[in-house]
This record gives sequence, C-alpha cells and structure tokens, in this order.
Amino acid sequence: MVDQVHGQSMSIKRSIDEAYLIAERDGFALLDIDIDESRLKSTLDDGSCGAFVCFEGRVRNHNNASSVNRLTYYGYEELALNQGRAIIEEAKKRFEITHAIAIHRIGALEIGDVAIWVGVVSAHRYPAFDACRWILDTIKADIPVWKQEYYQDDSTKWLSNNG
Amino acid sequence: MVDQVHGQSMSIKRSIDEAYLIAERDGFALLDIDIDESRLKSTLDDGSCGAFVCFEGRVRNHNNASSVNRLTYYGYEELALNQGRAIIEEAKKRFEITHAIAIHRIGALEIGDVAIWVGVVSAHRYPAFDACRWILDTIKADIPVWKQEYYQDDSTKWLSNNG
Amino acid sequence: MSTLLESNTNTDIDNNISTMMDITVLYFASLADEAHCHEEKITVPQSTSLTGLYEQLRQKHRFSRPQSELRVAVNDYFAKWTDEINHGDSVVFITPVAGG
Amino acid sequence: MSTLLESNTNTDIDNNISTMMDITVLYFASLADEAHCHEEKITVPQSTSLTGLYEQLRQKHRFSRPQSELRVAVNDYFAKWTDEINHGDSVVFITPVAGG
Repeated sequence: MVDQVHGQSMSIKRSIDEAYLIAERDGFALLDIDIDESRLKSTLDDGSCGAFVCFEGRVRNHNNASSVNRLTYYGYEELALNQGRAIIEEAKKRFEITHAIAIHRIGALEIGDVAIWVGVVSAHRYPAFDACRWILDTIKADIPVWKQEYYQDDSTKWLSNNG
Repeated sequence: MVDQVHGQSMSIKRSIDEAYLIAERDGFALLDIDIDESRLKSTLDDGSCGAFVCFEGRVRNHNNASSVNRLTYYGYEELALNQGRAIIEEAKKRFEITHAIAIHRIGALEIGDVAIWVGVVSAHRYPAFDACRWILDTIKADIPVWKQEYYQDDSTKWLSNNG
Repeated sequence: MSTLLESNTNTDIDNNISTMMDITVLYFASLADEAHCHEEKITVPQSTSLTGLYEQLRQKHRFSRPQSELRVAVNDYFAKWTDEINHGDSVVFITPVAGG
Repeated sequence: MSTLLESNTNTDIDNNISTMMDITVLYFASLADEAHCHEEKITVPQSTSLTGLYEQLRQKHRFSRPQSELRVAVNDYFAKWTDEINHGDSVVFITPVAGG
C-alpha cells in the first residue's frame, strides 16, 4: 500500500551522476542515497573565496516528546528541481556569494543520516552565513518534500514545517 | 631572521594527536598542519542533534586590491588555548547548542588552504548558525593569531582584523 | 471519472467532447494516502478552474484538507490558484511541505 | 637590562635586590620584528606596572605602537593593564590580532 501510492516519490528518476550534475549546474537536486559531501564541496572550490559555510540536517532520535526510530522523505522531483533552481538563483541575487549547492535526500533514512546539505562559498564570511541560512529556510518552506516519522509504537505521522 | 624571531610561533608545541584531544575536550586548539575536517566532525556526532553548521576560512588569492601569493599565520599557543576554551564555554552558555569545536591553523599556508574550521551541532538549526558565527567572530577578535601576507612583489604586511 | 463529468453537466453549457480537457493529477503524502493512488488521469470541462478541480477531487476522495491549506503546481512549477488549466496539463496539489 | 634598572632608580625608593622581579617577556608579530627577538628575561623593580613595563620596553626597542593599541597577557591569560606583575611572571604584549 505505501509502495503503491508513495513508491514513486521515494526515489529519484535520474541516475546519481545526473543528480550531481544538476546540483552542480543549477545548485539543487534530490538524491535517494547517502549525500557525498566531499563531492559537493569539491564543486565549490574557488581561490577567490575565503569563506565556506555548510549546513547538514540530520535525522534526530526525537521530535518534540516522541522517540523517532526512522523516517521517510518523499519528494516531487520535477517541481523540486525547478523550485530549487529558482531558490539558488534568488540567493545569488540577494547575497554576495560566489556559488551555492544544496541537496535533499529522499527515501528511508536512519537516525544520524544527513537529509539535507547546503554549502555556500563567498569572498567574505557574513554573506555565506546569511545565504546558507536563507537557502535552508527557503528549501524547508518551498521544496515539495514530505516527511513521515515512524515511532516506537509503530505509529506514523506526516510532519509539516509550518505547524 | 624571520625564523629567529617568529619560528616558535609558526608551529605548535604539542603533538597533532594532543592538539585534537584538546580540541575535543576544550573545543579549541591550534594546529600546524592540514586540518582534518572529518576527524573534527566525527567528534561532533550526536543522535540528538538535527543541525550541523560549519565554517571554513580559506586563504584567498586576493585581499582588497592586492594579489596574495601565500601567507603565514603565527600563534601564541598557550594564550590561544586558554582563550579558545573560554570562548567555547561562553558559546555553550549563550546558545542552545550541544557541542562546538574550532581549530586554527598556524604556519605557512597556500591559496585555498583552510586556516580556520568551526563546527557546531545542536538540536535545531538557528542556534547552530548563530553560535558558529559568534565563535568565528570571537576567535577573530580575541585569539592571539597574527597573519603576514606575501605579495607578488615580495613585499609583506602584517594584517589586522580591526582596521 | 464518469462521476466527475456528471457532476459538471449542469454548470457547463458547452459540455461536448471538443471542450473537454484531459488532465493528469499526481498525489503526494497524505493526499496519496486518501486518494489511494499516486496518479490519475481525468477529463474535465475546459472551463474548469484549479479550485473547481480540487473541490471535485476532494469530494471524490474525501480529502481532509481544505483548499486554503494547499498550494498547487501545474506542469512541475508552482502556479496560482487563479491560473487556467489547459488540455494535457499535469496538476499537483501540494500539502504543507516538511523538508530539511 | 641595566639601562632599565638605572632609569627607575629615581622613582623607586626601595630599589634593592629583595624588591626586584624577574619577568619573562615574549614577543609576537611586529613587536618581535622590532625587538629582534621572541623572548627576553628582564629584572624590574617590584612596583613596576604593566604600563610602566611596556613604556620601558618601548623606549628600549623603539616599538612603533602606543600602549593604547595593545592588549596584555600575564601567564598565558589576558590581563588588565592595571593588574599587578609578580616575580616569575610571563608577560606578553598583544598587537591587534588577525586570525581567521
């Protein structure tokens, strides 16, 4: 039942290499396996940049009062890629940054797994901090990814970032 | 001449392992070789933390209008360790974070080398961003590390973070 | 699908085959749970609005969320609820997201 | 060192051996350039203040920076300029830092 109605949104339609190429070109992609941070970082290397800020969002072992065993992220890949490209474009207009890359993972994740990675490089430090936070907030608000948490009593719940 | 008066402040007095142990225990250390980011990150792993923010300060190929070939950082290690420990303690009081680690490298660095690394983990994302930026700013303001830039015409200059 | 068509015959005067649109609707998250499917193809009158489309599907699948809690995407881009739908469009109703 | 002592004989009444302090001074960055050394050991009268110590060394080494631009550390901790110095202390004058 879960696989019937959600199976398509638990994995990406592209190859892993293609996802990284899109991330490098457009600044955003979805991925359905472990995020390779060093691969993303290497695309941000730039001698003119003195500052690199990154954010990793990891699966926590609790959410509010509940103990989380694992969770699954589901994504609407085509809209996510279009919206992600727009977010990174907008970030480059708003902040004095050189480049930014973000990847959101979908599928079943365990505690400690990285669900989202955002990296920004800039000449100076404050724009990198500001842009990284803004990109993260905007991804959380606008990228069509949904999260279902599985608790110790086998119950599940659809989460929402906006209350 | 440079080695006579500055040689002692271009390298640390401790072993590399000891420096990492101090960083893990006190949250701050100086290092005189490449900073091993994955080693620092591994000490920050915590299932209760959903957010990891890190900053890397890299040597840029320019500063204002001048083209920088390389630079050297000099440190007063004992004061740096005492002050760094106090900064991390203060950060943990000021922000809702679980742990923070920072390392500043000293010695001769090339373009692109990481001079400073700051990593913070917390349950939620904003305190990690805020603490990472505050720790970085406070290190830049208070840690006794000095920087000499070498330009293409062989001239050198002592830099200052405060104008 | 036939129920959808029938429910619109009273409001659409030119309800003949030339004014119908084929639309693909994708469901994600709780809407997929309630619709019991990820995708459905439906045929609706050409004048159907995005809000009208959601109301029809809400009645059909007994969706618990009112339209006011949703966003809508057409052809893989976010759209305004007042945007027109065209034949062949793909429409997705977006429940509150939870990435990051 | 003898010049330093002589320059203080007029201001220090109890200037005998029991009231002298041995101090280690470390130099970093531009101060090390100007002092042509990383470390020196000096003996000063017990009543010597941190500001007085810096003025003596500034005259000796012709340091270009006034004390107002510096911070001071005693025994590897930042200190206030009004803190006392004791026999055996290590003193470091800190020019503006440039880490990060």
